[in-house]
Amino acid sequence: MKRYSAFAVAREAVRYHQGWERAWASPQPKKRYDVVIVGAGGHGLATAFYLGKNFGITNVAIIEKGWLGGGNTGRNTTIIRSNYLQDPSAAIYEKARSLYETMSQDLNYNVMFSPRGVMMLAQTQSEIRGYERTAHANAYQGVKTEFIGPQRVKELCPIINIDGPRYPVLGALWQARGGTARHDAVAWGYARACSDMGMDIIQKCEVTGVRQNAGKVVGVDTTKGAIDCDKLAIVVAGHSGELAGMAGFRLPMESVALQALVSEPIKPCMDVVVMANTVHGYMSQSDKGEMVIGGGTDGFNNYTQRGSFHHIEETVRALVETFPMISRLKMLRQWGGIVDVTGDRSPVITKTPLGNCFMNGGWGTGGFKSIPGSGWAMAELVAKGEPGPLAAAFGMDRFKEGRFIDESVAAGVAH
Amino acid sequence: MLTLDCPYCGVAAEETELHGGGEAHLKRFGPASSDEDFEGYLFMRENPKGVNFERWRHVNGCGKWFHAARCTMTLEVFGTYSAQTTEPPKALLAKIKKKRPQWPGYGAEK
Amino acid sequence: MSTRLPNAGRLLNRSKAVEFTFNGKRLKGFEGDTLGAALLANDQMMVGRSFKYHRPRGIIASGAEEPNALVNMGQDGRFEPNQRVTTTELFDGLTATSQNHWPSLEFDVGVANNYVARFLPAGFYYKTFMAPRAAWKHVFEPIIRQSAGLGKAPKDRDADRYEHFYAYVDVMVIGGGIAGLQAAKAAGDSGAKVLLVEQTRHWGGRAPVDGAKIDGKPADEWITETLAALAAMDNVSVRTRTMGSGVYDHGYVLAYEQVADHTPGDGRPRHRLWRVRAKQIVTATGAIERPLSFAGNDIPGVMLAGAVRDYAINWGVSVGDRSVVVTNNDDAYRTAITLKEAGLDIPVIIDARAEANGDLPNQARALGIRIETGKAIAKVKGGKRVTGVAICQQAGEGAVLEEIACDSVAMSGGWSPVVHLWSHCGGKLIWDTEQAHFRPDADRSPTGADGAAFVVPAGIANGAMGTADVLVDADKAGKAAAKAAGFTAKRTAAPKAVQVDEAALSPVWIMPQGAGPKARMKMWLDYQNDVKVSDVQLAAREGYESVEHTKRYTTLGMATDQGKLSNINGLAILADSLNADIPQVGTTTFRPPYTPISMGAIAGEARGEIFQPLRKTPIHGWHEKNGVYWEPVGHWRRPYCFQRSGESVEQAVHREVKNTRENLGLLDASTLGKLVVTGPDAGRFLDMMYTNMMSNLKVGKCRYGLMCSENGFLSDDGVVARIDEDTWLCHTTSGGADRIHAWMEEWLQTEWWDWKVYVANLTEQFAQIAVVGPNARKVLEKLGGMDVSKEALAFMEWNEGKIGGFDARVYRISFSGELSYEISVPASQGRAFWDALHEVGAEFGAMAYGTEALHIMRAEKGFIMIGDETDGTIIPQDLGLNWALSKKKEDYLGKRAQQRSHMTDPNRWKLVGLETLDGSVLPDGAYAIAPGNNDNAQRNMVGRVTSTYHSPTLNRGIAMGLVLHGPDRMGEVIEFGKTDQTMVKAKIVDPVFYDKDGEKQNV
Amino acid sequence: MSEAVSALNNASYAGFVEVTEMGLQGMITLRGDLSSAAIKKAVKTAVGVGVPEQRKMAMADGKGAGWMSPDELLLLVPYAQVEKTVTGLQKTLAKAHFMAVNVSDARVMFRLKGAGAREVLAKVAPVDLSSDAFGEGDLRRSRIAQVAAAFWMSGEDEFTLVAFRSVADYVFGVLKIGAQPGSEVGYL
Repeated sequence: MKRYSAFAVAREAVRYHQGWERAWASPQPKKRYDVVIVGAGGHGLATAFYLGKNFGITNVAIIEKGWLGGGNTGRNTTIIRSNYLQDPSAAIYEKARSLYETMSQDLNYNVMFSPRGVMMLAQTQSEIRGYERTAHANAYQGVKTEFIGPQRVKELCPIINIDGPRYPVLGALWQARGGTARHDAVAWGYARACSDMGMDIIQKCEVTGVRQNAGKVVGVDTTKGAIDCDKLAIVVAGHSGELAGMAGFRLPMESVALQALVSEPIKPCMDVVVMANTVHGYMSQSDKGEMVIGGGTDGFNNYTQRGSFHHIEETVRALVETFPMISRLKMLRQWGGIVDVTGDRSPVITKTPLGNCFMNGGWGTGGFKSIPGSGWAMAELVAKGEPGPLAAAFGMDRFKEGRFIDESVAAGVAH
Repeated sequence: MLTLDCPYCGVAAEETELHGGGEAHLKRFGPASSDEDFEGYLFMRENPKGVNFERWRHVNGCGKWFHAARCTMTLEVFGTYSAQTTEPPKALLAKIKKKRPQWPGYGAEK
Repeated sequence: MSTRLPNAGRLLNRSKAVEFTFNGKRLKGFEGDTLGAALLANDQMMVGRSFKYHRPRGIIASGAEEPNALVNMGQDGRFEPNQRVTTTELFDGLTATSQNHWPSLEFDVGVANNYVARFLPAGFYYKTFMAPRAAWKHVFEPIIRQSAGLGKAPKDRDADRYEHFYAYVDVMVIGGGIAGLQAAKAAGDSGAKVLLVEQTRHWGGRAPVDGAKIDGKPADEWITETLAALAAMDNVSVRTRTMGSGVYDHGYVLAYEQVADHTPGDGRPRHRLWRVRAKQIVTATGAIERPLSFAGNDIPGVMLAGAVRDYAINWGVSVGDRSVVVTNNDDAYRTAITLKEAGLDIPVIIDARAEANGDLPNQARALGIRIETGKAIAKVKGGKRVTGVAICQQAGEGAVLEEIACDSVAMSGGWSPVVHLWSHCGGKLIWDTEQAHFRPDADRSPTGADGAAFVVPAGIANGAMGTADVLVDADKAGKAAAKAAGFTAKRTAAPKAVQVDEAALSPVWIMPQGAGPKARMKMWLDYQNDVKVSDVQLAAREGYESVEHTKRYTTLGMATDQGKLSNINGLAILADSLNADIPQVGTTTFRPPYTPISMGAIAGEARGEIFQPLRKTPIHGWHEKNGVYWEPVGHWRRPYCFQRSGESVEQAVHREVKNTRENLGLLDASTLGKLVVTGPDAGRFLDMMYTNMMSNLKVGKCRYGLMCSENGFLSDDGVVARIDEDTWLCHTTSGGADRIHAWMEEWLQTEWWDWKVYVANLTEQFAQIAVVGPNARKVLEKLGGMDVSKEALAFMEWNEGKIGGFDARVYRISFSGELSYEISVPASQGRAFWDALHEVGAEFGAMAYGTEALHIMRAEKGFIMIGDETDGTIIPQDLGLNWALSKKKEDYLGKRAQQRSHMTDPNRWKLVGLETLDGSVLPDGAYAIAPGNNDNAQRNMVGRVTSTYHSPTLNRGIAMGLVLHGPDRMGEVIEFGKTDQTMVKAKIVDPVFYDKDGEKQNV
Repeated sequence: MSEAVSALNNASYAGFVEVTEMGLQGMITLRGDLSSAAIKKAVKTAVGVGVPEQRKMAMADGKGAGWMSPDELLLLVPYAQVEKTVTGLQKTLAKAHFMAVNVSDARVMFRLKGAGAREVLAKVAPVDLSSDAFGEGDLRRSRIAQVAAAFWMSGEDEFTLVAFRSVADYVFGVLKIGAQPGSEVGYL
């Protein structure tokens, strides 16, 4: 595969860019693969990539019902951070964040990781205590964060109203190396690299059944025919329940709509990512100049990728109060994604009742930021059949044992 | 923006007057139950694509809990009914079956 | 050049001139102008710069679809970026400046991008800027950010206000053209309640511009009559300046009313956001004309043919003296005819079709206009404005046959129905090969709560292109909607119109057919984002085959116009590149809003003091006047402390603690939850709610109780008082009142509905004041009325009666370890009682204290605090509260959960007291660090601080924390890590630091 | 006893609709089986009207009963008579399972008066307030902007509204903004 570079672009420009080759192949499925991964979103593609890179397993098919990266990977607000409280979360999100640092070079595809810094505002005494606690934990989890005062908040983000009448900003948890990346590019970059390793990405191919024999998966039925496999990895976010249903087991998960919106593009006015959990809203400015805004999830099961407008209203209300200048900006577009949420709002990277079938899901609102770490951990689980340290705590058995990973305790909702 | 008919007030309450309460007709398991049953009760969810039986509270209204049968793919509401029951009314099940012949039926996934 | 025509302009009030400025230039227009029309009338051809290449951009359209002409408008508190000039009503004193250029519109250094455009194809940034790694963040990205973006960011707080409005109708009709008017009429005649909205200030849409005749009258007359008929119906309401911006589930429509955009500062709300619930929605949203893709189709002066016609007829503006018309359909001939009849020069009509013999072409011929069929534009000449066109064969590769001088080009690639609102909620589309556009598929409409269709498309928005068809279709739609809403439509005939017979268009996606790569790099699809034919072809070549991939890779249709002009053309190019049919490729998803709406309107009235409800106790006013430092608790605000002049917050807190311990402290505890639980089964019910027994509590006594979630975790605590045989009063935490009330109702309604219990939340019925300290009894005795002696009212007892003339219930409970009474009086008397306590208590050193003093005093006593010692992951066993877990009860909420293996794990961290060796205060939230790392290379942690304070009483740091095997390690010294990696040594001790035997509270 | 004061002490605002806090008002929450003879009798004796129908407010010379839910009524009596009325209820219902509690001080009551009253309410309540859908005597529990409230039409162009005492300022605030001159909608 030809490498991407400024030189390559210049070379192609001379012949009006007629010479570019496909970023990834679109093959017909083979009869059999060592590993079949269901779901060509960020997590599925990352799982495939690290199966190849870390374990040399390349006889892999990634099967996608729609188009690669067409689900939540392409619908989120692109925030990357690892300032989580609990050890297992901090470990996997920090692994992901550190992999984002070098992703453009590792994939030879510019995913525009921009460590512009993420701040979570503390607007109540209990938030201060929660974030100070997180800062202490992070200090010994290898996650660089600090608790900063209101003046520093104002310096880092001048458009914030730090002394609003209702919730003056009392400080913030600041992660300087958190930031954003170009979400589509993450999927496309992984896809290109996987295709380059000889893996088959099969789009427009829906799994219709999971074929089993003596408690093990032998393959999947798809709209493009039956495909055999030694191991099956299910990485389908909001649709986990459906796939688990086919495989014959239940999950501690529910699928709900998570909404986001963007404003019209304006000249740069905000260099950092700001999350305000007391009032439920978060905002950053994309390279195009749009203010990218996210809020909470709807309160009911929903597969429509449409959300309820009052959630948009609550989020915008909160942000107009926190950033008064956006009042005269306009909402350009709103949309929804379907996220799967578990009983403790933390993900599962887990074995299943079927010996050679593995599941990764339940990322809720934390999906995008975790993609490389999730793929790394999932690849290890699939390759070895047993979870490595990153995945160990995320097994599904924890719900039976009462061994939860609850992030809501400090950071409020985890976006 | 959902509207659900509150069976107690008789109004078409809108989402901002309601509070969703998750899957309906869960059987409570107490101290004598097995780990599996207790886990199932607290965490395992049907989360179906299609007909879903769920709990709602008319919180900005009469304050009463009620049940709804709703499609999670189209958001069609087949009906709402009393919270004081352990399973959906027969008439409602028949109505759904009529509208959705493919539907496996209440509890079929369980 | 573009100028104002004499005595033309049906929407103008020529008698009223209006002054405005553009880039500081003072210009004149008329009442009725849009800013766009007025700019053109002043020959302002170039109005902005494009997003990526900073190419000159002029007005191309006359309505909401305009991608180019966006300006900064207004000043200070009324400054707003990205205002679309084609939909901005002109008003006296309007100020606008152009966007996205430096230093000026005419000379923009950003245009450098244009000269290297060839090196900046779609997605080039995915392939470059990767080395060195740090360069992206520090070099490349800042440059890209600076050159991207459009308008300036507002700086000031918004000077305007906004509001919401709820409306409920049978039929909502969106769009006030002849289709909308007829649909509203037909629906209204049935008696249905109808709301008709139109986004502009004018009714009738394009019909009058196209010279339509309805029932034998000019369109304008018919429109006036129909409006009069609608006005006469009580069941019909109509509103202009109101855009149907989004259709949501269950018939919810968002309508955006621009109340005062054209009269800034007149005291009215600027925008009103309507939330309409409609049983049925008729979308009469018309159609949008498509550009043609030829080289240089983005040069200022190249405009949509329909827009050119609009400017001439509606606003009396000629966009050029010599206009070339280029088309693939008959409709564009209307423009040629209009201009010709206005005395302007039409050097040629370039028609890509092999022949043009319809009525309109023949009219044009009759007027002596030259028509070239089978021809195309090879390229447009000019830079900042059009100077001419080069003509070639449409079938060929672009060999120039002839060059023709002109100062404007009117193009038409056919019309696409506006299907946005149909699609927002899941309506599907079908491809109409004849018209080469997508239109609503009636068999796959959006469905509502009842599973039935709730959106009916009407007129051109439904693909009915001719005037007569439009009216018939709209009439049908209006009646269908009324019927579906439960009404019976009148048997009336649709109005009649003469339909001009138009020949079929021929789909032309690039001009000329065989244009080479170089030319295709100059054919614009998305004008604002600079996406060209070549970019879409590149995306397809590289495998970005899905329309979503192409859109995201090229940014086609992602500009502020959301692809209103570019989507279909882009789609066609993509389909062609993939050798697929357009319907196979499909469209991207249409998302609300139809055009952008202000954040202010979405937020509505909620800002400043009423941004969120603020709950106030009856004593709130006193706090405000006495130096309070607030702490938000839920929607309440509680006094954290009361600062006196020159005092720091910490000094104030310490003063309050000392005074309460030594004299008399008064706490406003009104926010504490007070739930009354009554009924024959109340005791049994509370035994399930609380971990300990409440049914055996004696009347007149109080008991401290714990509540857990069904998942086993501590959720709330408080003192319960037995009022009478059947009645208990349950105190909850301040944050917990509503939550626990709902929690109780949930179990009573959904699990134990046969139990006879009623619960009421009386939190706000009472003001509750804690009277605390050695002098507590003295002040109550001085107030008089109730015997509060040790004998009459022992610790953990309550009594009610009069105190100092107030109706009071007195609980002898203590959260501070001092002699303490919590007294509740009716809220209406709360402030008076508070004042009385201060007055009478003055001699005993009465002093108000806040939540922080409360926290310190409870910590000195080793009492846990929900939200400090607990965080949603803590079970009572962790806190050594096993004494509060009834052994007698076989069940309570949370009991089963607490039997799970991880809950009974001996290695769970347990509550202990902590004392730093050096007397310093442990950092809040600090973790106890043990040697070594875990498998993820994180330091091993064996505990954490849950509460930590400087105790003014003991004058040293005290803390509570959860520590591995803590209770078995009394006296042991462990290390807590600071964020700077240094350690603090602390000794594990009993959590009760003060008055272990409780002598002080029992006096 | 000392002077009792209501949340906003009769504060009032005159916009295109007049918004007034009604001062001290006796209010009793009565829960029980509304279909039972005992409750019917008790309500009649307490406030002189029958048990109201679903979503109705029944008033008679200064007293009344409002339908709050299938097992809850809001009884209105003069502030001074609350305790007496509650004791009365307890006597008449002694044998029944019921609850009667004084909530006068836990609530605040507002009155909206004027031709635009429907519109001011329609800005903050997701309820069809058109004359054909909501008339005199109709009652609805819903929300006012961000807080729960109950309101009923207490006369021509007049609504009475009850909310929690602690948010009296907030409710007054949103109603005032909605009633500001220049904010007339001209729809209802």
